[in-house]
Amino acid sequence: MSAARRPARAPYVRKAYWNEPAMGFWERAYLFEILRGLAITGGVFLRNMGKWVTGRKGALTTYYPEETRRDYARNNRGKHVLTQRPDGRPQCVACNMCATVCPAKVIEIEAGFDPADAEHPKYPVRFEIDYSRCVFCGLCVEACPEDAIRMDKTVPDLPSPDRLQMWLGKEELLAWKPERDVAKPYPPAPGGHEGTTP
Amino acid sequence: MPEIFVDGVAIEAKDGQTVMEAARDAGIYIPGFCWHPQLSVAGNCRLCMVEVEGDTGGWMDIACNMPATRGMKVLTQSPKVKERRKTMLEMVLLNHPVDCGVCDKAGECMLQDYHYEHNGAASVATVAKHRTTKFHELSKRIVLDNERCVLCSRCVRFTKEVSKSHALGILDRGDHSLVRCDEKRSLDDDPYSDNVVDLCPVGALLSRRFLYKSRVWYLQPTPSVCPGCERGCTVDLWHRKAEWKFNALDPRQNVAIERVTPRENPAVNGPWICNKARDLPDLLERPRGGAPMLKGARVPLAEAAGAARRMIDAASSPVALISSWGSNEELAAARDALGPRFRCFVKADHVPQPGERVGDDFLIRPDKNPNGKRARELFGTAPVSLDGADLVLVWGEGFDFADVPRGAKSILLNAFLAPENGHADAYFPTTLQTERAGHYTNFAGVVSAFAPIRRAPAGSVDAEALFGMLAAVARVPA
Amino acid sequence: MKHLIPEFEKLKKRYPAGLDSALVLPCLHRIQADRGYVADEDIDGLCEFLRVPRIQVEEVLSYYTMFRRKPVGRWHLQVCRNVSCSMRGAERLIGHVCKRAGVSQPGQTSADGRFTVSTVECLGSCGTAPVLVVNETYHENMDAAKTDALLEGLK
Amino acid sequence: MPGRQLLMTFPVTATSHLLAAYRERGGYETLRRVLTTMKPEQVTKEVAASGILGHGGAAFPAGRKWQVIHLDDGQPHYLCANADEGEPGTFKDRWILENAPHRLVESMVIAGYALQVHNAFVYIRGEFDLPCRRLQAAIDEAYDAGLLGERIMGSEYSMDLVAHRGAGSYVCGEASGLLTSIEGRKGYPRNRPPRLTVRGLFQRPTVVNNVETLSNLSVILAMGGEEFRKIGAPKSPGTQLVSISGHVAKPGVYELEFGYPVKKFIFEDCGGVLGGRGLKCIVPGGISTKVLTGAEIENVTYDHASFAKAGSGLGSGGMIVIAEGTCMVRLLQVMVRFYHHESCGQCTPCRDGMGWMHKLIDGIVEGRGRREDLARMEAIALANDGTTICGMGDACGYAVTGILAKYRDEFEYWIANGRSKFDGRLEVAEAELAHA
Repeated sequence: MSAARRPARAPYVRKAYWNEPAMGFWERAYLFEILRGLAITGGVFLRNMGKWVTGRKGALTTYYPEETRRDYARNNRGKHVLTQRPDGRPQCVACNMCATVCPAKVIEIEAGFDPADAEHPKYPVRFEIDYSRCVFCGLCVEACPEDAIRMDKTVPDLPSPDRLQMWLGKEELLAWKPERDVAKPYPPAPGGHEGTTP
Repeated sequence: MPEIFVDGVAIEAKDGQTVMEAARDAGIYIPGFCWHPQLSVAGNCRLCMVEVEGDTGGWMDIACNMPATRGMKVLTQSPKVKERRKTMLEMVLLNHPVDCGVCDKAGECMLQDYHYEHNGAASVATVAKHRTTKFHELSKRIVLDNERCVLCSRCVRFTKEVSKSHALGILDRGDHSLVRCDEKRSLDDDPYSDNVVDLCPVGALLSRRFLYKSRVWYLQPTPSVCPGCERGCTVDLWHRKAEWKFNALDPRQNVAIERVTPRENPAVNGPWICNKARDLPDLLERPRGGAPMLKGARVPLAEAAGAARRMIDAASSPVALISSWGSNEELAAARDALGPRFRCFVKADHVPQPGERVGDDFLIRPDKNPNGKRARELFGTAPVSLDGADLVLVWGEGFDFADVPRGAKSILLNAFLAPENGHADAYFPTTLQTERAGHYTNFAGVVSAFAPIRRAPAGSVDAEALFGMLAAVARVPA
Repeated sequence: MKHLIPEFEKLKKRYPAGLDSALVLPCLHRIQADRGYVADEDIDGLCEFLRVPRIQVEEVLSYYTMFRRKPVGRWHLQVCRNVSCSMRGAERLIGHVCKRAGVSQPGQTSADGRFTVSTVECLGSCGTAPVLVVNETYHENMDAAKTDALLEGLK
Repeated sequence: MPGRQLLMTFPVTATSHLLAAYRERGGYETLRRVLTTMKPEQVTKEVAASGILGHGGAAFPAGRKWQVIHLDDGQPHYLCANADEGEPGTFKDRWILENAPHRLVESMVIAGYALQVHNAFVYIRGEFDLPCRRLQAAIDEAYDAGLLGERIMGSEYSMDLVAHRGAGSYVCGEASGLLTSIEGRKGYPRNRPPRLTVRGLFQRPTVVNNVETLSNLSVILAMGGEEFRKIGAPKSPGTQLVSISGHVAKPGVYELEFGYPVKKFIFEDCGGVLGGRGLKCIVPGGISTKVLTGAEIENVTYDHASFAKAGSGLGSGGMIVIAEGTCMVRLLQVMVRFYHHESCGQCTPCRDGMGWMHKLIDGIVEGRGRREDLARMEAIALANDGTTICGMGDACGYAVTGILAKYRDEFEYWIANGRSKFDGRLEVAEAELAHA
C-alpha cells in the first residue's frame, strides 16, 4: 500500500499513564545507569564463575544436556502420556482433536479401524509427538474429549543432535504408570470425581 | 411466474417450484435433511418448517412440499420457526450417539452445522439412548452406523430413483426403523452405490475406502476430471492440505488422493459419479515408470530425447499411436510435433475390465478413456495399422509390444511401471493428470478442466514438453 | 408358493390392470396362510411374479405386525393389551395365558412348540374385552375360566 | 336404542348378514333406482345436500370431498372404503362389516357410480378375521348376483370391488397411508399437497371414505339428501354408530342420533359405570381425543359442535368410560406405548418423540420420574402438534396434553411417592366384573 493512498491520520500522541515512572536526572543521563547494569551483570557472572570453579552448588547456569534441572513446579506440564483402558490399550480414539488444536502442529495420528471392538472401533495405529517443536501449551490435553492425553510432570529428556530422534511414538507415550499419577488417578476412584484424591 | 415473499423479500419463483427451491434459488437457505434437489420430496425430517402468513392467522408447513403460490408470505426466521427447528434437532439428537470425534462426517455434517446454528444447547434428554447396530456392512464398499442415522431416506430414494438398483429400504417402523440393503445384497452390484455416502447428511453411511483415513478438515479438494470413461465426470480429488502435511508418518499420504467426490456439474454428471471414479487412486496411484530409458538402461532425459530424435530422423515410415488419455493440450502438441511425419492412429488405452459395467443410460459410457473424442477429432478414426512401419511411437497404455513389426524401432511414453518400458528403444515416463493442469473433452464435446494436486515425480516428463522437444526434428519434411 | 400362482392370477383380475404391486399384501397373506410364515423362497417367487423389487417385499414384511418370517407355535395366542382391554382385565389375562401356555413372558414359544404367546395393540374388540386371538379366531370376553377351557381344547 | 336408527334397523341373527336377508329388508333397491334413473352428478348433489360428515374422525363433509373429482378428466378414479379401524376404543365399522356387509357393498356401488369409479377397494384391518370373511362372502354373493363386476344390474356401469386386507398398522387407517398400503408398500402416509382427490392411489384421483360414511349413502339416496339433513343435530346430520367400552356396564355398538345427551346415553342406555363406581372421565372418540371429566360432559349432547365446545371431539365415535379410582398414569402409559408401537417412523417428531415419551412415562411408573418429565412430555406433545405428515402426531398430543392437564396431580403424586395415587391398576376387580 503506497503512502499516497493511506488515509490521513492525526499525528501520533503518546498516551500518558497515571503510573508513568518519573526518571530522575541520573537516570535520564543514561551513562550511569548503563554502568550500574554492567555491574549487576558482571557481579552475577563472577559469583557464578566462582561457585563453578570451586565446585559449590547454586550456580545459575545449567549445562544442558549434560545436566538437567529437577526442581520443576508441582503442576509443571511436562511429557505427554496416553492414558490406558483397563486392558492396557490406549483410551485414545484417534479423533485428531489434539492434532487439530496443536498450535505447533506437532501431533500426528494414524487411525485404524477395529471392527471387533464395537465400542471403540477407531483407535490410533500410530501416535507421534515431535518434541523438537512442542511448545508444551497443554491445548491437546484441553481438547481431548476422551481424557486420553495428559501431561505428566516428568520432563521429556530428549536432547539429541538429530531432530528425527525427538519424535515420541505411541509405545513411549503409553509407558505410563497410572498409579504414579497422583493428580488424576486412573481409573477414576468409584464415587469420587477426579482430581480430588490426594 | 408467481411472486412470493420470503422474509419480506420478493422472489420470483418459477412455475411449479416449491418454496424451498425458490428460496434456495434466491439465496435464502432453509435447513433440511431429507430434501435434495435431485431426489423426490420425502418431507420426513420436518426441519424445513416455515411459517406462512395468512389472512386468517398463519400456518406452518414444510417448505420442501409447499408449492409457491402468488403473493404467499413466508417467514423462515420467525420465533415459531426457530422454536420448531430447535425442537426437531432435539428429537434428531435424542438417539444420535454424538460421536463426532470418531465420525468421518464431522466437519461436513449437516447435523453438526444445524445444531450449532439452530439449537446449540446441551441435550435436554434424560432417557437412555436407543442402541442399535454399528458398522453394519451394507455392501463391500459401504458400512452403515444405524445409531447415527436420522432416517432421512435420501439413500433409499437414491437407489430407487437415480441408480434404480432398488437396493436399500427402511425396515421395521417407528424409532426402530433401520436402513437396510435387501437380503440379496443388491448394493454390491450398484455401480453408483458410493453416492449414498455423499448424500447421507450425517455420518451414518461411510465409505470403507475412506473410513478413518483422515479428518476432512485436513483435506482440500482439487477439481479434476474422472478419466474412467468418456463421460468425463467432474470430480474433486481430496488430498492433504500443505499445512497439515505429515512429518513423522508416511510421507506418501501427503500427496495421496484420500478420496474422490463428485463436483456438481449439470452439463455432465449432475451431482453423481460412479464407483469407478471413487476408485481413482487405484487407477492413478499405480507404481510409476521412474526415469527415461534407452533399451532398458536409465539415461538422462536429454540423452533419451536425443536418441528418440535420431530414431525419428532415420525413420522412413513412422507410426504414432496416440493416447486417448492425453489432455487437449497434449494432443495439440502431439499433432504439431508428429502430424507432418507420422501416420497417427488413436488407440484405446483402457478397455472394459471383466465385471465392470460397460455402459448404461445414466453415466457410465462404454469407451473407458477420457479424451477419445478429442483425439479422434485431431487424428482421425482409422483403425490402428502398423503395416510397413519402421518406427512405432506408442503413447500411453493398452498396446501389446508383440504387435511391433519385426525390425521396427519403438518409442514409448508411459506413466506407469510396465515390463515393456524396458523393451522399448526409448522410454519416457510421462506425468499424470494429477501432476499437471489440462482439459479433457467428453463424448458430448463438453470440455472440463483438471488441476494438479502434487508435483510430478523426479525423472518424469510432461508429454506436452516432450512433444515440444521432439517437434524440432519431426517438423522437417521427409 | 408356485402352486398359489393360479389363485393370484385370479385375484389380479379384480385389481386395476398393470398395477401389480397392489397384490403384495394379499399375496403375502395367502402365502402366510399356506405356510404359516413367509419364507425366503416365497419372497423370491413373489418378486418375480409381481415384478417388484425384493426390498419392497422385505420392507412390507418387517413393517406390518401380522407378517412373520419365522414359524410360530401351532397355536398363536395373541392378547390385546390396549386401553379398553387393560381396563377389563387384560393384564391379568396375559399373565394367566403365559402361565397356562408355559412361557415366562409374551413373545415366547412354549418348549413343546404348541403355543406362541404375544401381546398386540388394539384388535378392535374393545366392547367385548378382553380378547384372546387364537391363530386368527377371536375369543372375546375372556376370563381365567374360559381361557383354561379354551386352551384345554388346543392340542 | 336412543333416537332414530338408520343402520341398525334389524335384529341381528345368524343369517341377517346374507344377501337374501338384505334383499328382504329392501336392499339393493336404492342401487337399482340410482343406476336406472339418476346421473352421477345427481348422486353427488344428493350427498352434498345431505351434509353428511365423515365418520372416520376428521368429520370432513363427504359431499365436498366428492365434488373435487372431475368426472371427465380422462383418468381412472378410485374409491376406497376405510375399514382399517385401528383406533383403540372404536369397533363400530366392525359391526357393519359383520352384520351389514351388503349395505356397504350397495353404498359403494352407488358411490362408485357417482364418481365413475371402476375399481373400488375396502381396506379392511388384517386382524378382523370374521369381518373379512363376511365381507368377502358378501362381495362374492354380489358378484354372483350381478351386483358387482361387469354391467351391474344390467346398466352400463361396471365396477370391481376388492376386500383388501391390511396387515397390522394403525397408520394405515390414515387415508394416504392406507393408499400407500394398497399400493403394496409400507403404510407411510404422504405429504399434502397434492390432496388424495387430486393424486391418490397410484397417483390417480381417489376418494377415501369411512365405512360408516359410505354405508349411510344408500340411506341418503333412499330418503333424499334434504330429508337426511333433518335427522340429528343441525350441523351434524344423521346418526353415529358409537362404540362404547371400558368401565361401562353394557359395552357395545349403539346407534345414536346426533344431538342425544351423552350423560343419558352412558347412564341409561349403557347401564352406567361398571360395578356401581362413579364416573371419572370419558375418552369421547378413540384415545386420540382429549378426555372429558364427568363434570364436563354434564350438558354435552352427542354432536360435533357440543363436543368441540366442551374442548374435545367426536373422533371416530369410540367412547371409553373410565371409572373413579382408575390410575390415569397407567392409562397414559398404555396409550403412549400404543403410539410408540404404531409410529410409522417417517417424521422426526413422531418417530423420536413417541419413543422419548414412552421412556419418560415408563420411568415415572418405575419410580425414576422427575417433575420436569411432565413438562418434557408436554413439550414433546407440542412439538408433534401439526408438524407431522399425518395426524398421528397431533392425536398423541391431544391424548397426552388432555390427561396431563386434567390429572396432573396423579402424576405428581406418583413421582413424589413412587406409587399410584390409587391402586395403580386399570382394570376393575374381578368381583366387580362378576357383579356386572
